Amino acid sequence: MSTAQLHTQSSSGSFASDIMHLMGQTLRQSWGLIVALIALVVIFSLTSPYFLNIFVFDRILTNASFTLIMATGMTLVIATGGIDVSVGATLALTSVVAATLMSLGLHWIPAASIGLILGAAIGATNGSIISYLRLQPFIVTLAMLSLARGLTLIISNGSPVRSISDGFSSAFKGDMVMVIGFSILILTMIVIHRTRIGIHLRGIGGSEPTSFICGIPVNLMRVGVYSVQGALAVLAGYTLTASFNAAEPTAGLSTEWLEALAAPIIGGNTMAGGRIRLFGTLMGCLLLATMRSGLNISGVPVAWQQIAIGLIIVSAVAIDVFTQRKKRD
Amino acid sequence: MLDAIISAKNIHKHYAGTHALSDVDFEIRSGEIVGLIGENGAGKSTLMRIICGIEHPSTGTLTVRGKPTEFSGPHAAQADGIAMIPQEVLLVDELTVVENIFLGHEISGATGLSKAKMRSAAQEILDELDCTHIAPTQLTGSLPKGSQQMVAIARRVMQGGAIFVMDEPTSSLTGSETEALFRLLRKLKARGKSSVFISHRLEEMLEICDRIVVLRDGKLVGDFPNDGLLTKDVLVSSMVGSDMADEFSRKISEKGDVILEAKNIAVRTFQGRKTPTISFKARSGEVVGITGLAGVGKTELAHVLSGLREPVSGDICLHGKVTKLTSPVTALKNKIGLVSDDRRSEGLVLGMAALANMTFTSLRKYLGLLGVNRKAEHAMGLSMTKKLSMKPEYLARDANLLSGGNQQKVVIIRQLCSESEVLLMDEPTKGIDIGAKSEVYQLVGNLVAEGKTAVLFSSEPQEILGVCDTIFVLTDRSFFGPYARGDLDYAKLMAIEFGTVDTESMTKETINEYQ
Amino acid sequence: MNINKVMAVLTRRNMQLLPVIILLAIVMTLLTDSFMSTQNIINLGNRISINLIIAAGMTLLITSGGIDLSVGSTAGLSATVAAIYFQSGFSDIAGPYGAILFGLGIGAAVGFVNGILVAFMGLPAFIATLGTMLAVRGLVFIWSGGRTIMGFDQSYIDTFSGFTMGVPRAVIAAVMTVLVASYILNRTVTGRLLQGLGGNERCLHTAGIRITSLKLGAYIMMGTLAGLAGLTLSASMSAAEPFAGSWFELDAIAVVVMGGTLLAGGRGTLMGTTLGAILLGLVANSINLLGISAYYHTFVVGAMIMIAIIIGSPVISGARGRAH
Amino acid sequence: EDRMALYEPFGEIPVPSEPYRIGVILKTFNNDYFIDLRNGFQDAADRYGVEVEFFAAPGETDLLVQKQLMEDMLVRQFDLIAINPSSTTNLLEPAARATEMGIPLINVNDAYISPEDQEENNIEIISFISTDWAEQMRNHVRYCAEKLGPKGGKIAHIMGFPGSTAATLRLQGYEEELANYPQLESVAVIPADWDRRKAMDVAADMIQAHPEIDCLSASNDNMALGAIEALRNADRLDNVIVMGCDGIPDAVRAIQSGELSATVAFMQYENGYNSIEAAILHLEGKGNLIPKTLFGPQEIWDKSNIDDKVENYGRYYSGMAALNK
Ligand SMILES: Nc1ncnc2c1ncn2[C@@H]1O[C@H](COP(=O)(O)OP(=O)(O)OP(=O)(O)O)[C@@H](O)[C@H]1O
Ligand SMILES: Nc1ncnc2c1ncn2[C@@H]1O[C@H](COP(=O)(O)OP(=O)(O)OP(=O)(O)O)[C@@H](O)[C@H]1O
Ligand SMILES: [Mg+2]
Ligand SMILES: [Mg+2]
Repeated sequence: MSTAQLHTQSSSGSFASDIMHLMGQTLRQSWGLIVALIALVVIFSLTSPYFLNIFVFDRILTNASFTLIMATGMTLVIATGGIDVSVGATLALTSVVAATLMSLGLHWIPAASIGLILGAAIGATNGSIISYLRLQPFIVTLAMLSLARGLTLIISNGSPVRSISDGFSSAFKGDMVMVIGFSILILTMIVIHRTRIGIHLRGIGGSEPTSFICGIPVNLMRVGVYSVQGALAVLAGYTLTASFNAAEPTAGLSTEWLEALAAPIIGGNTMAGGRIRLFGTLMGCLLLATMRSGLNISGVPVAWQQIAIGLIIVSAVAIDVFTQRKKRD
Repeated sequence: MLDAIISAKNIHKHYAGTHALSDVDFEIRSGEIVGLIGENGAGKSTLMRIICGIEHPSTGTLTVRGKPTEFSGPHAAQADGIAMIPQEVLLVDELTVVENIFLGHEISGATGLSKAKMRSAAQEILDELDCTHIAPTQLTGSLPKGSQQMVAIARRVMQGGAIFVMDEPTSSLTGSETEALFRLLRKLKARGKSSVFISHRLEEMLEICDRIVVLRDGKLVGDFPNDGLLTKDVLVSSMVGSDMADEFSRKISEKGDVILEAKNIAVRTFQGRKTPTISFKARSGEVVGITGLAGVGKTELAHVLSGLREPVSGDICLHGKVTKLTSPVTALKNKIGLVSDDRRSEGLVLGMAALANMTFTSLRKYLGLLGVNRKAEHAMGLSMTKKLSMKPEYLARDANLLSGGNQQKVVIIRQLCSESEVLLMDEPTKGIDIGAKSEVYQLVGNLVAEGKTAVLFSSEPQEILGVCDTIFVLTDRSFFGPYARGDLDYAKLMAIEFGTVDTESMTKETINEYQ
Repeated sequence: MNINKVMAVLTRRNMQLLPVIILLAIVMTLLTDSFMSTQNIINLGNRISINLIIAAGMTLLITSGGIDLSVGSTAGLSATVAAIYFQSGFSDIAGPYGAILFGLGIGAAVGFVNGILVAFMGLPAFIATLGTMLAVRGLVFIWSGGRTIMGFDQSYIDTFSGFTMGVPRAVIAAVMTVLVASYILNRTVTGRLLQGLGGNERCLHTAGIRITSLKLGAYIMMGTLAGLAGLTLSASMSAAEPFAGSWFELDAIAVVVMGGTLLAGGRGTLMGTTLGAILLGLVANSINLLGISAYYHTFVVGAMIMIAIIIGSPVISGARGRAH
Repeated sequence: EDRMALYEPFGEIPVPSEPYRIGVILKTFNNDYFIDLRNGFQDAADRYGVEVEFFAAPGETDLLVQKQLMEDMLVRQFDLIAINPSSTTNLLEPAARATEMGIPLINVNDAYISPEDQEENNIEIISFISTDWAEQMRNHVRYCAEKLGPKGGKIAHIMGFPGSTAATLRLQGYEEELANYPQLESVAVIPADWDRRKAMDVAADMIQAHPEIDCLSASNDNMALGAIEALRNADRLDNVIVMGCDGIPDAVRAIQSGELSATVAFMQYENGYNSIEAAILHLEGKGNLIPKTLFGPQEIWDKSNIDDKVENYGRYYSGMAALNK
């Protein structure tokens, strides 16, 4: 590419052309996943007469949106080269706290806000310990998982906390999951592409010393990202609480956070950091949700489902790895 | 006399086990270019890191524009207009060139980031540095090291300030890139800005610097105004503490059989261009030099010969037999070893001790009854460090805590002590001080005298002309050679590299000689 | 002085947990009568050993830049396979050794699959082994039919859960594993290369090291050890539960990282891992002995891990080092 | 083949007018208790000629996965769905949706969707066919009190996964009943997450901390069997009473060999079987015959009656038939 060409391109570089450029890039990066998703839909439509159904697609979108809420945050966390395994526990703790406050007669808005602040505080604690004490994210958030899980049991005494107010329910129930999930995704996309935050996060994940030398407040950014992740876990928890009509102390134990972690990676974000592919994360969530529903509807027994999900996760990533590799060669 | 913008007094710096700096006084005045030289590990980078707020001195004071100052971190120094381009290029590989250039200093408009504005500004500064081949939207990690260095320089300039500290920027730059950099330094100087410039190439220092400061073993041993009378010899003896004989001297030995032969090999350069076909023979007892401008494909050729990538066409013959080198594993099996030009990402395991880095390919030699015999391993390390004038305590230190030059020595030592017959060395003396350089050449000479072969890939004409028995020149259009030692001089070599000689006749001459 | 020497040892990276362990042990000895009893020590040893067998392998694997999330499922699978072996009456032919062979073999097979995915296909280890974790768990369900299988021969049970010279066999197995792993890591060419692999894969590749087989070997080793852990577990319970071994991976990784091994690879310490496993076992034992109320268990375990890693953090222990 | 009456709450069941399709969502398939439940469904379905399909989440704590599972099943047009919820709340939403779609629901075992919840969420549940969980641990305490006599003794409880319905309700029953027996002192309650190995470690610690312990109440058989291993290692098998719950084959075998003192069997097979019968009654328009709540019997099985029980029930409980020989 010659300099002249570059200049014409950049002088016409407006917001709109940025978006076009972004979409082109996204398609190039994720076509493997798109193909995989279409293939899944086709296969399930053939294996079950019940699959092609508005209700099913609605469910898939809702389920994907649920995972998306936390997976969006996780995308940012792993972009910095970190990981947060405490999200499931944060989700349960904050839901139980908010529900307990509601059961004590507090209006749902302050109750939910307190839970949200608590979640962000848990995230901030994670981020601070990781940053300022230079500890590994995995082990810090693992310890946090135990702490939060323990607190949840202590507060709830092991039983679901009921008395969820109607206001709370309608704010987080049903289609609101989709609204919340996609708003968070789009908001994050805008922030990542239109502000310096995205570049700084990728900078930290790509090379922390470089970012430090360039004057990026590395530690502060990290605290911020983990706080956002904490707050998002809370929102995910609220949607779960609203749909259960109770705060379950055992919510978020395994599949919920594992999928929130798997989705970004399926979507081409790397654990090593330095990359943010939010569209990929969305594709990861959709793939997982489609797979689960499709297998359920096709009547595949749970043991075979486990095997199938394992295989599909591996193949989705394999396709991604191979398409990326081919491009590089 | 000009005012000192920053002056450091009685600076000491201790690390666990080392005294990196002791009692150093150093100042930078406005509008001057200060040169800083010294052997590897003398403390140059450490001193600069302290001046730029990246590290704190153990004791000593910094005064900035007359005010005693203690920098809390690099951003504090940056706020005072002082920042550096570190020795090991610090860029984020996963970010694009623009993003790297503006990292931490992004421009925002009403609707968020002004990407177009940044792109054109980046393009401008790259143009100013003569880097038209770098596209601002390219991923930085995909750029060659030299271009990365230029991006780092562009970033530094873009961020502005009063003092530009550059730690060995030219060790990965080519002639023309260096010239572009010097033009920039002069321009900055004309604007009243100051620079600190570190390099092991003393000619460069004499060309660009107003004043040259010498460090030895953490102490300041000389401060010479560059008044036109200053010579390289004065600098060398101040640096090393004694005079030095010819730096390129090595044992010259009898040539034996052809060990390695490249037959009509073409490789693809990282820019996607195909090189002309390359054919050469390397005999035992011979040091073959392959030179050419940056980006012509020397590194890729070295990669092909060491099995790291496949050639577009052509064959490799070992001992007269066509051999397919499918991976570095087969290369190692065929006793071919490579000293990579990228020590940080390909040459070293940074988190591992220097000794372990030296021995991991030859560890089998030290196997005893109870596994690896650490004593024997250590003894080998000691003997090699002695030969390359490294301190013995470096052996136990993690590679990333060594000074840049010493890291490079570790990479070379690994190849020297593995049993390779063919030693491919891609820019092996990058960042090594002048004394160690001559030691490396001598060691290579000794190895070759034992019947081995060395192929030196280098864009440094002096090195190629001084060290090699046989020289080939790779250009965009053709592969020239062989030239015996003495056939070429600097002027002729340049003429070939830049294509200003009658290449028709040269090519014919080459082919005739070759057959 | 001697004191300084001791302090130097205690603040070393792989020893950072020792003070915490000693402190906890002293407190427990003072607070309870039963802590220092032989039986409790044996219990502790048994409890720690299964985790330690996996964690020792995980130390090597993480040092080499890998990770294996499927170890828990694999342990369950090997237990199930051994149980099926006895149920189908093969023990008449080959005795308990056949079961051991099958158990370890199936572990190695899972490790092989992981190794292929990671080393040859280049998938990220985290996601590849997450996939096998799910798939293997599914296999366990199918093969066990979801039920606990009993009927192990006594000879099999004795092989793993008897005593040799007063020491429980499980402990012996764990100690042997740690010693062998430590030997491999510190004294063999392979160990050196594993460290290099975790530090800079590209450097080893350039230098002509066969990194694919190195990685493959590491995963097979991990799978085999997971198999061994599964066998030990099933023998100690005289039963194979389909859900046995779930979350073993998290415990093992926690222990490895608590011990000071870098999750990013390049540097590992089996001493640290061993101390980590001891600490985790000790904490669980302590809260049980102290009779801390059921709902506080999880919280206390989390708090103890958090305190241990914070005390061992480079910032805090480094500050201590500087003061000297 | 005729059914041997273990427990026939409904009397004569009409022949189904069509081969109904019934969906069953269980918590999980990962232990014998759920397999017995499943077999009950399957046998009844085979006998009456209806179709059943089974679904389950991978683990007991996969609340969300089970909810999604049920939502997906709703599109498959079952005539009736039997649910065995992981928690009291996780299936409320899809259950409401099922009612809206006109799919009748039966709640089998484990968590219970209470009448208040049904009303609040517009859920119609034909019947809750289950057992009284709290009562099971009451049985433990009573059995223990009886065996120890008036001088009483020390008892400890190994709890299931904290937060799961069964674990919580059983702990509740244990604590409530203890209040009636001042001579019994509860020295420890420690969770072992339904896991045999964890229970072994927990029990080992319990007998270390309280060597004078007389009685161990485990929230299920799996954990009781783990506790037995710990007692065996400590040579305390003979003088500690260990009680489990569920009546799985391993437990029966352990009772026969004298290692396990007792288990509370609560006829999970019957619960499955009765659910199919209730389903047929409902679908044939005889819903009025079905009570809103149907708690099956529970029995204490110990050395004194175990052989009879095996002979009577062996063929219904998976794995128990083998015990007869
Ligand atoms: N973080 C550290 N810990 C311990 N020692 C260090 C550390 N950083 C530097 N050193 C040591 O301090 C000394 C000075 O190193 P420095 O990098 O300043 O040398 P240099 O003059 O820049 O050498 P070169 O020309 O090779 O770049 C060396 O002995 C080096 O090993
Ligand atoms: N596809 C690529 N992606 C990234 N870097 C590459 C790629 N191909 C080559 N390089 C690097 O680019 C640099 C220049 O390569 P090339 O062989 O074209 O130049 P050279 O003749 O070796 O010049 P130099 O003197 O700069 O080393 C080398 O360091 C090489 O490793
Ligand atoms: Mg330096
Ligand atoms: Mg090169």
